[in-house]
Amino acid sequence: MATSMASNAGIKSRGAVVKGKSPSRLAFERFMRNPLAVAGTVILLAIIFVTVGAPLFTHYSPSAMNIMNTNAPPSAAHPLGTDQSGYDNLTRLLYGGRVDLTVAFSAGVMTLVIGTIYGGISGFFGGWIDNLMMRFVDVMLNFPFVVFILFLEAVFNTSGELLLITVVVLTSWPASGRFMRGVFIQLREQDFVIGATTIGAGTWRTIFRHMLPNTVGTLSVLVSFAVAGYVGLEAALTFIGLGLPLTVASWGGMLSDASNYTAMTTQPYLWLPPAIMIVLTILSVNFIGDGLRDAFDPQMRS
Amino acid sequence: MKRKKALFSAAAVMTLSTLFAGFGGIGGAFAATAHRAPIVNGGTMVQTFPTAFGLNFIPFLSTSAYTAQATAYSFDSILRFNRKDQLSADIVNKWSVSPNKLTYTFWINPKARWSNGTYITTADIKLGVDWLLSTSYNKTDGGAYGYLLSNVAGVPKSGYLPDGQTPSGFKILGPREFSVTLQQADAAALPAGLAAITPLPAQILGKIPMSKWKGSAFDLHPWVGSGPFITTSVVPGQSITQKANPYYVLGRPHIAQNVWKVISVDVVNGDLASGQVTIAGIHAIDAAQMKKVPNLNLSVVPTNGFDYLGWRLNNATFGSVFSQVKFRQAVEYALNRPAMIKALYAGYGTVENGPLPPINFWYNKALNGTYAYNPAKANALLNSIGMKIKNGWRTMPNGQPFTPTLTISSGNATIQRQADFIQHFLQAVHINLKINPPINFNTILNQLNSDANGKQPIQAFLLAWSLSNDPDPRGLWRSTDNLNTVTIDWTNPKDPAIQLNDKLIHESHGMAAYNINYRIATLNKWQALLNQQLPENFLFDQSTVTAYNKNLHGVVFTPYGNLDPQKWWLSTGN
Amino acid sequence: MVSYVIRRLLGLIPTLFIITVIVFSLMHLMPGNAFQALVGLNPHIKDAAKVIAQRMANSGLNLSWPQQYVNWIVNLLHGNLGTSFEFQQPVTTLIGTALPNTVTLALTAELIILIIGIPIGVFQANRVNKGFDISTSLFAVLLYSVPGFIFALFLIFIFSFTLNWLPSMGTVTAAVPWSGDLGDRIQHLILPATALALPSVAYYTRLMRANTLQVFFQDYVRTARAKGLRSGRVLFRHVLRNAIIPITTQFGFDIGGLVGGAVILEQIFTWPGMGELTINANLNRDYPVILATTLIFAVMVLLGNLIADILLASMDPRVRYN
Amino acid sequence: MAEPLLKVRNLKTYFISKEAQVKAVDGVDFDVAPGKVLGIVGESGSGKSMTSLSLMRLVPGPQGRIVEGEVTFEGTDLLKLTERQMSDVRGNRMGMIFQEPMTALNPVLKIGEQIGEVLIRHRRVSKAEAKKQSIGLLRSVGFPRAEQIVDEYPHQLSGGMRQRAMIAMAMACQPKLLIADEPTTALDVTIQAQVLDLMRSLKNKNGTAIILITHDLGVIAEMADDVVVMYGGQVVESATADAVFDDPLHPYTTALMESIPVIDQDRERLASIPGTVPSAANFPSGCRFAPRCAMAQESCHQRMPELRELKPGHYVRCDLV
Repeated sequence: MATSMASNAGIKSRGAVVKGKSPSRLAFERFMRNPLAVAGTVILLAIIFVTVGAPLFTHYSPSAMNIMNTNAPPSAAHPLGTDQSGYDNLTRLLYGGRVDLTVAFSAGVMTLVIGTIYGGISGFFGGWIDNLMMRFVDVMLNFPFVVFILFLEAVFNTSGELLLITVVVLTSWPASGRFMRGVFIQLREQDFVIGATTIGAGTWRTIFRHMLPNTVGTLSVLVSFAVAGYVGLEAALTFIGLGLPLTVASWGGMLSDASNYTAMTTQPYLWLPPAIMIVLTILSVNFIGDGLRDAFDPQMRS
Repeated sequence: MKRKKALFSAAAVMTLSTLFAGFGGIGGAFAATAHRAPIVNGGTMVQTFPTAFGLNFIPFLSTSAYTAQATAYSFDSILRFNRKDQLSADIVNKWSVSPNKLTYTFWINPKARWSNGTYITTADIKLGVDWLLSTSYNKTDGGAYGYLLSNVAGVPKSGYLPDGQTPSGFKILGPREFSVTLQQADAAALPAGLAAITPLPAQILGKIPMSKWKGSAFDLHPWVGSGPFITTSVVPGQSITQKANPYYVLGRPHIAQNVWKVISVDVVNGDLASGQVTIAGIHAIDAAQMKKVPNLNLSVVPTNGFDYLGWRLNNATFGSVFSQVKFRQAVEYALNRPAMIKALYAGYGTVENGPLPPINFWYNKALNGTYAYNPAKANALLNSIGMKIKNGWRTMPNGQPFTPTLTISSGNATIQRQADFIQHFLQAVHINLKINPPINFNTILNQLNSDANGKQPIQAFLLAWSLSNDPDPRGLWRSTDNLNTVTIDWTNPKDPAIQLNDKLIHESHGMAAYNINYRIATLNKWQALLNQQLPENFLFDQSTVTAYNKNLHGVVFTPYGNLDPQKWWLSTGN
Repeated sequence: MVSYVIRRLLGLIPTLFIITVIVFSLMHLMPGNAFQALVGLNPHIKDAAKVIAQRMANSGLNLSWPQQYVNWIVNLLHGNLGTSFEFQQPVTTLIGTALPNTVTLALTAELIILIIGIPIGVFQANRVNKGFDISTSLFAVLLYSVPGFIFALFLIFIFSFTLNWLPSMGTVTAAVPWSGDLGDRIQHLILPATALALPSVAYYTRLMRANTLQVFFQDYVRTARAKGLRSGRVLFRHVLRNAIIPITTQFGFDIGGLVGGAVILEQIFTWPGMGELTINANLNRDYPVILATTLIFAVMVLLGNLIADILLASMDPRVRYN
Repeated sequence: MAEPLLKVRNLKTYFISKEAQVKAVDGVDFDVAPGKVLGIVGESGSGKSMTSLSLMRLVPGPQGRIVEGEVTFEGTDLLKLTERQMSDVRGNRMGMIFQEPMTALNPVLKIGEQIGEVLIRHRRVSKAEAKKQSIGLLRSVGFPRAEQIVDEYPHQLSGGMRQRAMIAMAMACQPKLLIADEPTTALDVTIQAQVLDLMRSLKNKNGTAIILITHDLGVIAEMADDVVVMYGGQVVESATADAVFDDPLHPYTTALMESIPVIDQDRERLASIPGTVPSAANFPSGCRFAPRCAMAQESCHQRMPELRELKPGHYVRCDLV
C-alpha cells in the first residue's frame, strides 16, 4: 500500500520523538492533543456526573409527584417548573439522563459485541459460513422494527428500558455485524495476519490476538456513533409512543411530552433542557468518536 | 405519544351511542344572540381529525369515528337531538305513536330534498331500513348498527334479513308517510333506535345490489346527500372537502365549504393560531395558553360521558375484595377527584358519582356531593371489612397480602398520569396498588373479553365511556349485558342489588316509561342504586375544550357535539 | 447485467420468505385480534364470541397457521394481498395510496441529501481545516445530533406558522382549484422531505468529506496533477469519481432506512404514507396489512441493496457482476 | 557542457507541523543536461522522492512546503510560477512516472481516457483525436493490441503493462524532461529490463532528459549519464556515472557500492550499512552520515561538511576525502 510521502515522514518523525511508547499510549496522547475530543470527554463526564450524582443536585425524588403543584412555571423551588404530574422537571432531567445513558451505552456495547463476534466469524472464515451468516443478516436488517417492538410489548406484557434495549440490540446488531465483517475481511488479507497464519497460530488465537486488537480503533468509533444514535432513537421511539412509559423519566420522554406547538412556543423550559442534554450528549460522544478515530488511525488525520 | 392519545380517544373511549344525531336547534334564537354584525354567506371552514379516517362513506358502514363525523354532515337521520338533548324535527317533521305504543307513524318534511334537488321519499327511507337490516350490511360488511332496528316487527332473532327484504313492521303509507311497528313497547325505541333511521338515495343506491355497496363509487365519494354539507372530494388520509347543500332541509348553510383535515395533535394548536384551522378540539392543559392567542375563542362544555376505574369483580386473586361494596366505596372516598381534574384537565371537568354525567338531562341531582374526598372515611370503610394494616399496607381480610394491579393502555400520557394519581391516593389509605407497564389497548380488550374464569392478569383498569343521547342503560348495565360480563362482571344474579338494578332498567323503558316523569323517577332510582353500589369507581367527566377562530360565529356547543353547522358563518376581514 | 439482476432478484425470494414466516408467526403470537377489538367496542352485539368466531372464520383465521400462510402466499402470487380487517378495504388499495406518498417523500429526501451533502463534503475536504470546513463540520455534527422529529416541529413552527410560506400538513392543499398541481405537491414536499433529509445530510457530508480526503492522498490523484490537469478536473473527474463510490453503496442501504425513518415524520406532517398504515395495523392486529407492509418494507430494503450493488458495479470497474 | 535543461539550486522542502519541522529536502543542488539521464540514488527516506515531487511542485500540502531554492527549467524558475502556469508545464514539458503502477493509475477510468486527457489538456485535441493518439502512444510503448487496451481499466492490466501505460501517459506530450520515481522497483526483474529499455529508446527517439530516481545502483549503472547521491535530504556526492562508479569518494557512496550483489564474485554475504537512515525530524548535528560511517571521526559529529568540488564536476560532502 502506497501511502503518501507526507504521512510516511510524519509517522517516522513521531515515532522518533516518542520512541518506546506503546501504540495505545501513543493513541492516548494523540487523543489528548485533540481539543474537541477532550472537550467531548469533559462534557460527557460532566453529564454522567450530574446524572449519576443526581441526588447531590436535587432533593426531590424523580417519582415524587405533587398533584397540588402540576404544570408550574419555573420558580425558586422548581428551577425548571413541574410537569403535568407535579414532578420536578429538573429532577426528572437529571435522573432521566441515567435512563438514556444506560439504554444508549448498554445497547451500543451489546450491539458491537454481538456485531464483532458475528462479523468476525463471518469475515474470518468466509466461504459458505460467511454466505449463510450474511443471508441471516439480510433477513434481520429487513426486519420491521415496529412489528418487533409491538410484538415484544404485547407478548411480554411490559414496556420499559429492558425491552427498549432488547429491541434496539435485536435490530441493530446486523448492521454492525456486516460492518465488522468488512473490517475483518480487510484484516484477513493483511500481511501480519497472513504471517500469523503461516507460522501456525490457531484460528482463535489469530482472531483474538492478532486481528481483534487491530479493530479497536474502528470499534471505538463505531461504539461512539452507535451511542449517539441510540440517544436519538430513544427520544424518537418515546415520541411515537413505542419507547419508555411515562413513569420512567427520560430525556426523550420529556422532550416528546413537550414537543407540541403550545409547549414549544410558550414553555421553552419544558423542552429546551432535555433537548440540550440530548444534543450535548450526542455531540460529545461524536467528538470523542472523531478523536478516537484520529488517534487510532493517524493516516486519516487531515 | 400524543399521536397515540389520538388513537386512544378513537378506540379506548368506547361509545354507547350511534352519534347520528342530526343537527338542529329550534330556530336560530340561540345563535342569533351572539352577534350584532350581519350574517355573511360564503367562506371555507376547516375542521380537523387527529388521525386518518376510513374511506367508506355510506352511512353506518365505516368503523372510523372520523368518517362517521364527516358522513353525519352529509346524511341526516329522520330525527335529531337539539341542544337540550330533545328529539326534534329533521327529515321527518311530524311523528305520532299509537296508543299501544307499538306503532310509530312518521311524516317526511315536504321540503326535504336530496342535494341534487329531488325530493326525499319513503322509498329512500325504506332503502335505509333495508340496508340496516340487510345480510350484506350485518354479515358480510360487519355492520355494527343493525341493533337499532332489532325491535321492529318482522326482524328475526338473528337481527338481519336477506338483502332488500323489508321487515313486516315497516309500512309505506304514502310518498311521504310511513310507519314502523315494534315487537315490544319500548320507551327508548324512538330516541335510541328509530330516530337514527337514515334515508339513502334510492335513485342511486337502489340500482346497486347491497352486496356491492361497499367499495362502490358512491361509497368512496358520495356525491348526493341529505345533510348540510355534501362531499366534493376525498384525499385519503388527508382531507375531505364538502360544499354547502343548497337544498338542506334545515336551511341552506351560510358557509360555502367545509374541509376536514387530518392534522397531528402536536401541531393543530399552531394551525389554529395561524388561522389555517377554523375550529378544533384541544387538550385542556393547553387551554390557558390558547386563550392568549388573539384570534381564537375557546369553548368549554362538559362531555356526555365519563372516565372510570374498573375492577374485575370475578378476579381469581383479589375478586373477593373487589366485590365488596365497601371496598369500592372506600376507593371512591380515597380519591381526591377535584385535584385530579385540576391536574389532568386544568380544572375543565366535573366529578361524577353515577352512571350519567351531571350535564345529562336525566341526571339525578341527588348524587351531587356524594363521595367527597375523605380518606378518613375510606380508612374506616376498609377497616370495617377486615382489611388490617400490616407493615404499612392493608391485607386481605384473611391476612394475605393485598397487592392489586392496575392495567392501563400504552401511549396515552393522560391515562398514565391518571393511574399515577390513583396509586398516589390509594397509598394514602394503605392500599398497595401496583401499576402494570402500559400495554396495548387491544390487549386490554382481549384480556377483558376472554376473562371467563377470572384468571386473566387484568385486575383493575381505566377506561372511559362516551354516552348516547338517550340514557338507556341497556347494553352496558344489565347483569346479562355483554359488556357488563366482559368488563366488570357485576352479574351475580343472587345479589339483591343486581336484581334491583335489572328491574329498574327494565322499568325505565317499559310502557309506563312513556310517561317522562315516571322514566325520570326510575332512572333516578337506578342512578342512586349505582351510586351506592359503585359497580365501578366513577371518576369524572372531562370537558370538551374547543378552540375556534374569532371569525367563526353561530356555533352551538353542547355536550352532544357542535350543532347546527348550517347556521355557522364566517365573518370577513378578520 | 440483466441476468445478474434477475439472479439477484431471485435471490431475494428466500430472504423474503423467511421474513414473512417470522412476521407471520410473531403476528399470531401477539395476543388479541382485530375482530375482538372491533366487536369489543360495540355494546349491542348480542353474542360477541359467536360474531368474533364467525368473522374469524370468514377471514380464514380459524385455519391452522401453516394453512393460513399458504393461503396468503397463494393469494400474493395472484396479486391479492387480502382485505384489511380494520378498514374493510383491499390491502392493495391502501398500499396503493400510501406507498407512492412514502416513496415520493423518501426519494425527495435522498435528492436533498445528495444535492446538499455531497458538494458540502467535497468542499470541506478541498478546504480542509479552513474556516468553511470547521464551521460546516460543527454544524453537521449538530444536525446529526438532533432527532429528526425535533427538526420537523421547528420547521413547521418557522416556515409554516411564523412565516406562513409552506403548508404544514398533507400532500396537497384541500379545497382549492390548484389542489394536486405539481407546484402544490412540491410545496407540500419541502418541509417533510427537509426534516427527513437533514440528519442524513449531516451524515453524508461527513462521509463524503472523509472519502474525499482519503482519495486526495491516493497516488492516482498525484498522477492526475502530474499530468498538469486543472484542479477542477482533478477534483471532479479523479477525486470525486472515486470518492463517490462508497456513497452510492450507502445510498442504496439508505433507501430502506429512509422509508423506515419516514414513519415518525409522516405522523407529524400528516403525510398519508406507509408509516401510519404500519403502526395502525400493528396496534389493531390488522394481519393482512401487517404482512403487506412488512413485505413492502423488506422489498424496499432489498431493492435498495440491489440498487446499491448495481450502482457500485457500474461505477467501479473492479467490481464484477457475480 | 551545454546550458542545463534543469538547474536546481539550494532546494529546501520542509514538512512543518505543530509537533516537528521535518527537513525532507535540505538544500539540494544539481543540473540536468538536455537529453541526458540523471540518476538520483539513495536509501528510502533520503529525500530523493520528495526532491522529485518538489521539482513538479507536487509536495503534499498543507504541511509540505518548498521553503527555499530555485528550480530553473528551460530558463524559468518553476517555483515562481502561479499554480495555473505550473500546471501548463506538468505533463506537457515535464512528465512524471511513479513507483507504484498499481495505485498510480485511476482505477475507475479507462486507460484511454487517462492518456487522452493529457492530450486534451495540453494539445487541445478533440476526444476522438485523443483516443486515436492514445492508441498510437500505447502501441509505441509496446502494446500489440492497443485498440483494446484503451477501453480497458487499470486492474485488467499487469504491473508491467500499467507502468508502460504510465510511460505512454507521461510521454504523451513529448516532454523535455521525464521524472521517473522508482519506475521499476515494484516490477519483476524481467519486466524491469523491458521498462528500462523502453525508457531508453524513448529518450533516444525524442531527446527527452530523464531524472531517474532509484535506490538500485544497478539501474543507475545501466541508464544514467550523471549521478546524484542523496543522504539525509542532502546531496552527498554528484558526478558523472562513470566517475561515481569508478571512483566513489563519499563513504556513503562506497558503502552503497559494496551492498550491490555482484554475481561473479564469490562473497559470503553482502556488505550492509549498519544502522538506519536518521529521521528527518532530528538530524544529528554534524555530518548526517557520521553515526553510521565507519570512518567517522570526532570532528564529523561536530560540523556539517560542505559540498565541495573535489575534482572537476565531482562534488562530495565529506571532509575526510
